[in-house]
Amino acid sequence: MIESTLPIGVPLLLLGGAIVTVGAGLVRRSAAWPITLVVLVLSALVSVRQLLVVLAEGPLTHRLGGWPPPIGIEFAVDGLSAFVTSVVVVIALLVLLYARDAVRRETPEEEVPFFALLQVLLLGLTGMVLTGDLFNLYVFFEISSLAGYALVGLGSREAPVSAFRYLLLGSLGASFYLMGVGYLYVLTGSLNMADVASILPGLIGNPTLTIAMTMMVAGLSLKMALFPLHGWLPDAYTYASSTATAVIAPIMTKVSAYVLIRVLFFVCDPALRATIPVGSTVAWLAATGIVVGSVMAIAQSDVKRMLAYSSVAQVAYIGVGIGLGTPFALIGATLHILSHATMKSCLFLVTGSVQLQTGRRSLHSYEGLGRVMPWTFAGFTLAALAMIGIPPTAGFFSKWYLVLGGINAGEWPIVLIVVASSLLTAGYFFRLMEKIYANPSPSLKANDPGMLARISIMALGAGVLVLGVANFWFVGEVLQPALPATLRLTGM
Amino acid sequence: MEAATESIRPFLAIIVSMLAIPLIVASGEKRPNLREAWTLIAATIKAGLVFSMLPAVLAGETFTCRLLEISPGVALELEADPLGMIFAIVASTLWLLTSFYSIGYVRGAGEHKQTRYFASFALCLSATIGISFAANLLTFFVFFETLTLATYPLVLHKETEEAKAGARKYLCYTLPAGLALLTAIAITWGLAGTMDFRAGGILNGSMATTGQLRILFVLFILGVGVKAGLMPIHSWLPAAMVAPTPVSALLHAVAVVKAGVFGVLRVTGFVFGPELLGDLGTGTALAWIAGITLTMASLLAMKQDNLKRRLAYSTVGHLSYIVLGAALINAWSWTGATLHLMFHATMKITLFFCAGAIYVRTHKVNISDMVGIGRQMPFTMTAFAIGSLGLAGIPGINGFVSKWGLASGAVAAEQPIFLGLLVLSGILNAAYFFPIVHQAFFKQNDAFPRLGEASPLMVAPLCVTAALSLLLGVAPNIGIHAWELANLTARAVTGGAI
Amino acid sequence: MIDLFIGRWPYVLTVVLMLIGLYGMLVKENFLKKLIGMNIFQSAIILFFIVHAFKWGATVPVYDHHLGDAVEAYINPIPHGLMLTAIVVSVATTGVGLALLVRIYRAFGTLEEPQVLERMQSRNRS
Amino acid sequence: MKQVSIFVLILLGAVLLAAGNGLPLFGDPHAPAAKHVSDHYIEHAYHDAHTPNFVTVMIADYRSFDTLGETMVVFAAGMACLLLLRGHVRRRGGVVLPPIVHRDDSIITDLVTRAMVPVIQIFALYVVFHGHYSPGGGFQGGALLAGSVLLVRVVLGQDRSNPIFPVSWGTPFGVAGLAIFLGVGLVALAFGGSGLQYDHLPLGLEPDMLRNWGILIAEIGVAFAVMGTLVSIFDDLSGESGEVA
Repeated sequence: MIESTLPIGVPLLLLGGAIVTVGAGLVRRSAAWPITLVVLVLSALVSVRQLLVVLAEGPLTHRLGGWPPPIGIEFAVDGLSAFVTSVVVVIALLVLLYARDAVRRETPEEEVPFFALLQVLLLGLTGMVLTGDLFNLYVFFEISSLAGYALVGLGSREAPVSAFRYLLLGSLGASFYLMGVGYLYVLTGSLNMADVASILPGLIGNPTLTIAMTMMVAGLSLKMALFPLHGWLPDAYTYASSTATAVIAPIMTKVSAYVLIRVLFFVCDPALRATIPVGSTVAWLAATGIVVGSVMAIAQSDVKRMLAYSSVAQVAYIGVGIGLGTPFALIGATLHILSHATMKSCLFLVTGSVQLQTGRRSLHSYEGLGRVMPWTFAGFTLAALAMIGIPPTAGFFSKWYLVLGGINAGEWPIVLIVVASSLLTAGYFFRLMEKIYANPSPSLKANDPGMLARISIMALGAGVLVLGVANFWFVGEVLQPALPATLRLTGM
Repeated sequence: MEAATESIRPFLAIIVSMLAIPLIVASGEKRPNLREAWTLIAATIKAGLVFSMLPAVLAGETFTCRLLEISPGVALELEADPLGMIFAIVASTLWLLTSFYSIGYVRGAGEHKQTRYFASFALCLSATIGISFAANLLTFFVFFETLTLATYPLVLHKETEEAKAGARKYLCYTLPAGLALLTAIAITWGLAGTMDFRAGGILNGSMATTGQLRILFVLFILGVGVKAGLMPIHSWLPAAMVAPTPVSALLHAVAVVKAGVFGVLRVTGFVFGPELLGDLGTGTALAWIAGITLTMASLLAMKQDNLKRRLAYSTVGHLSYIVLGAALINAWSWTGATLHLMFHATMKITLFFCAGAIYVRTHKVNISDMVGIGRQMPFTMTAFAIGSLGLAGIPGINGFVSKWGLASGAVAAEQPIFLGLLVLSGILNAAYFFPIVHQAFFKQNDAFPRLGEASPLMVAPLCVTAALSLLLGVAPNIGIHAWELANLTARAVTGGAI
Repeated sequence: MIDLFIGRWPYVLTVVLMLIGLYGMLVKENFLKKLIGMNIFQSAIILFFIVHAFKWGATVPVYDHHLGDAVEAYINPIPHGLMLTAIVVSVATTGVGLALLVRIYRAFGTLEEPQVLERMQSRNRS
Repeated sequence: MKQVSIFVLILLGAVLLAAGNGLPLFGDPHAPAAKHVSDHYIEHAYHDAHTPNFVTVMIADYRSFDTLGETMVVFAAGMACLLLLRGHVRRRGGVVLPPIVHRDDSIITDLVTRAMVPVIQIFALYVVFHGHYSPGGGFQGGALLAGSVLLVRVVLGQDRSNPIFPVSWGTPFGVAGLAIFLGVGLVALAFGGSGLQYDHLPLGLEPDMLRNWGILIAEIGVAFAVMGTLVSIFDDLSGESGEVA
């Protein structure tokens, strides 16, 4: 019975956690953080346990209301969804450690709704990952989006404007997705992913199907900030409060990427995919996005905005992997979900700490910080090296698999872009690094943030390295079994 | 003869200096003696580990160590083969000497941020040993890039505008090179289905068209050639001379640049192999690039007045000797190349040590200011003379032995033009080194400050390296059996014997 | 094509409504109007679903003892249920959008996009 | 920019119209959407849950997790408004606006409101409880209840509406409603069923009647949550809650 409730364990914990947080917050405001911490620790335990069980025993399902699919809603967990859930929850937990002091200083009066919405956000994201129902996914999509808009809107004076734009575009994306689901429903009469997947092959050749898939991909790409639909992201990340950015930036776009994988590779079967030119379009747009995002990042003078544009580029790597769709490319994409989540959260936590300590955010003002905040910037350096793709960090290996995937697919220009983009990334990170370490700034008064924040930054920094070295354990044990058999490497 | 033993020793040799890093950092600026003790202990253990594998390697055994898998079918795998041993011995021995020298230097010159300096240094050495023991291309690449990065803070060390420019230039050359190498590795894996180094090569002509293989070769040479200082992609090396002298000595005379030429050796001998290189014609092309580089570099070296820059150009030239040997790829040239990898290191590090000793004592960097210095620093300048004579190829010093091998290789390859270039370059070497020695000893300069020698911590290592150069010149097979090791790898790669 | 307008005319109408909504979102410069455009767009999608619930000759999906379990007798209940949820989502999104607009208005004193952007920039400069 | 937008719109319109060609005809009783799952709902809903309204059975039982999510969306919106607006004026001291709600003390609106509010509220309760038999349910009923409160807020003002439904009640109502809904699901889970599997509720009834009751409890929870949250969103938006923490 415990096993069968695992798939809904994390969402229910977070749902209950949000309710309890608000309820307790009515009585005592400072209870919000500890409750959230407990909920997230439990969620992390459940998600990791779920991952282990899934790896050992195969997919788990939970039929809500006891109704078999396609009558009711089914939560179906396979390796991939268990993996992404764990990534989401664990990264969020680490950011939460940082969040206690940051939220108290940045938004002292909104502690309760902030932490409640944080859990709502995670509820939405984990729900999206775990559900096996296309429409249920839309509901969770919107739950996470609403929480996201609010968290983004709570920042500097400009934040509401960027949040409002995000809201318009996000709703547009969700609506496109819903429209796609609508077409699929009209064509198949079902909303359950597995059921739809079994009906779709009979519909090959129907022009509406192509457009339905295009709508879904477009909607998800918007949410994922895949070029050219990335317009909302830089402002949103730049103006949001540091904790909000550190939660949203690493995981929100990744979950959309996960859904894209789910739709393209689990709902569509290979024969169907062959008739729809979505894959190569996504790959090429994403490759363009890598270049555009990196070049824009170089042009920025605000560190947070630079990281935001770098997110556009990094998400595009995942897009390239999804678009290429070869076994190696998919490994690259899924591994990059994890590695980018780790390194980007680390980077944003550092910029947040710097902003809290010194109020600085421009590239120029980072001079000499390496000396006064040694631990923080040790983590930053590791994460930055991973972003560039220096071995043996995690960032290197995800790009490595993408390169192998590109070579397998024979897409040489994309291989070239993936490889050469590392140089652009190196361009903006080494410029910053030089300022951080080589320019002494004697008047600087700052030091490493408190113990909790330091732990989370260091853990993420170390994680980047450990993930890189142990990447193959991950690929072999987690990512490979999680993909459909036709998309696995041969001989594994 | 190809007996492979599972052993953790190659791994330990790499990890020992990495383990020293946290200890170095923890000791910090407050306890410099403890910090330096860690460096020395790590260096001693590392050298001990490397040497402990030597007898078995000489007997034809190799030590392999398969760590965890890092990509499907590709593990982080180490193998101590003769070629790897040559490089590892050079790096670990000279690290030990450089550690003593560094202590004298950074304290004498009053350098800042010494902790960062020693920590980066230890990381560099880990990477270097990793490069030498790497058993496949991906492992090689991992350590190759680590070395690139670990060197960056050392070049940047002084944090002046010049140092920043030099460091930037360094990255601008090495990072794209790394990417070219990465692409080449990925393609190789696609073609050959393996990344393991195998003496005689893993690629063959049936795997792809000639044109494709040529492009692949160019990518590889771009990847490793930057560090090997091949023209026209060498200019980071003189710029990187802004680093403290021990860094120049060890990294830009031994570790980094030798990693580059070591990469060339691995690519020509262990990825492409003699036959394929001959079929593609790329071996000859590379030989020409090397030939041009070694001549041009010698000419450029003459123009430099800054001693370290002159040594840098000399390094560029001598690296190309090795590349030439690797490109001609016959038993003689390979022996000469691997020997030169080792012997050039002892000679060049002597010269850099001398330059550093002079700087710390007199704060002079330009050759024109060093008139009459031999009277003040007799040991230093004698060592300098030995080193420069060796580089010019005077018999009795080890440089002669390796050049002999290379020259015989040019003859064996029936390419006498390269023999001519080697002779010419030897004359040019003499032309740019002898004036320094001459003005140091035989010109009167009463104005020269009477300061005497630098600290023993600095003078002793440079005497040791000079003595080593002499010793190896007389008896190249003594001690580490350099000649034998070089022969072993030459036999394995080319199939021929001397 | 004829088939589209004769046999599927309600669908064509939802497309038109959708385009009207999108027009508002893309072209109008007032944030509130953009939000209204978004609402129209979402309504269009809701109608798109509802259109496909319809069956000729069927009645509301409430059990009637005279009709029993006859499938043809009731229209499809699923789109109605789904859209109930979608409506709520739309309402909630509008609510959050309005909350953001209140904050924008408080910070910048206007809801016209060009003016807001101008004021954002002039404040950044000063 | 405008031209580009219109071009994009025309393009999208053309694509969407083209997509229409693959869709089933309007009102086709044999379209895929009308078969498959839909059939099952029509044939079984009444017998499964003893509830004639198929839509109610569907949203509150077959696909009740959607509805729990939907309630969560409303709750999230409430939290979002609270996060964005409450306390904002006080702390940042931005442009203080005149109250959004303008009141003129007209006797007609006053009286009509007083007359209408009880009717609306009774109708709202009817909608909640009669959702099993006719269109209606928790969300609609909750919205009506919220509407009645808002009518009082708008017409009679904060002072006189506070005794009916204080500003500070919005969030607790939302929390309570969600807790009721989630509670039903968890109780079912605890008694050996799946989440939200009402036939495992420990009430000692036949499965179909249990589902009937389960649906009702869920609807009541939704009504609470929606009412509380909508009122609190209004309060946040109108700035009335600014002084209350």
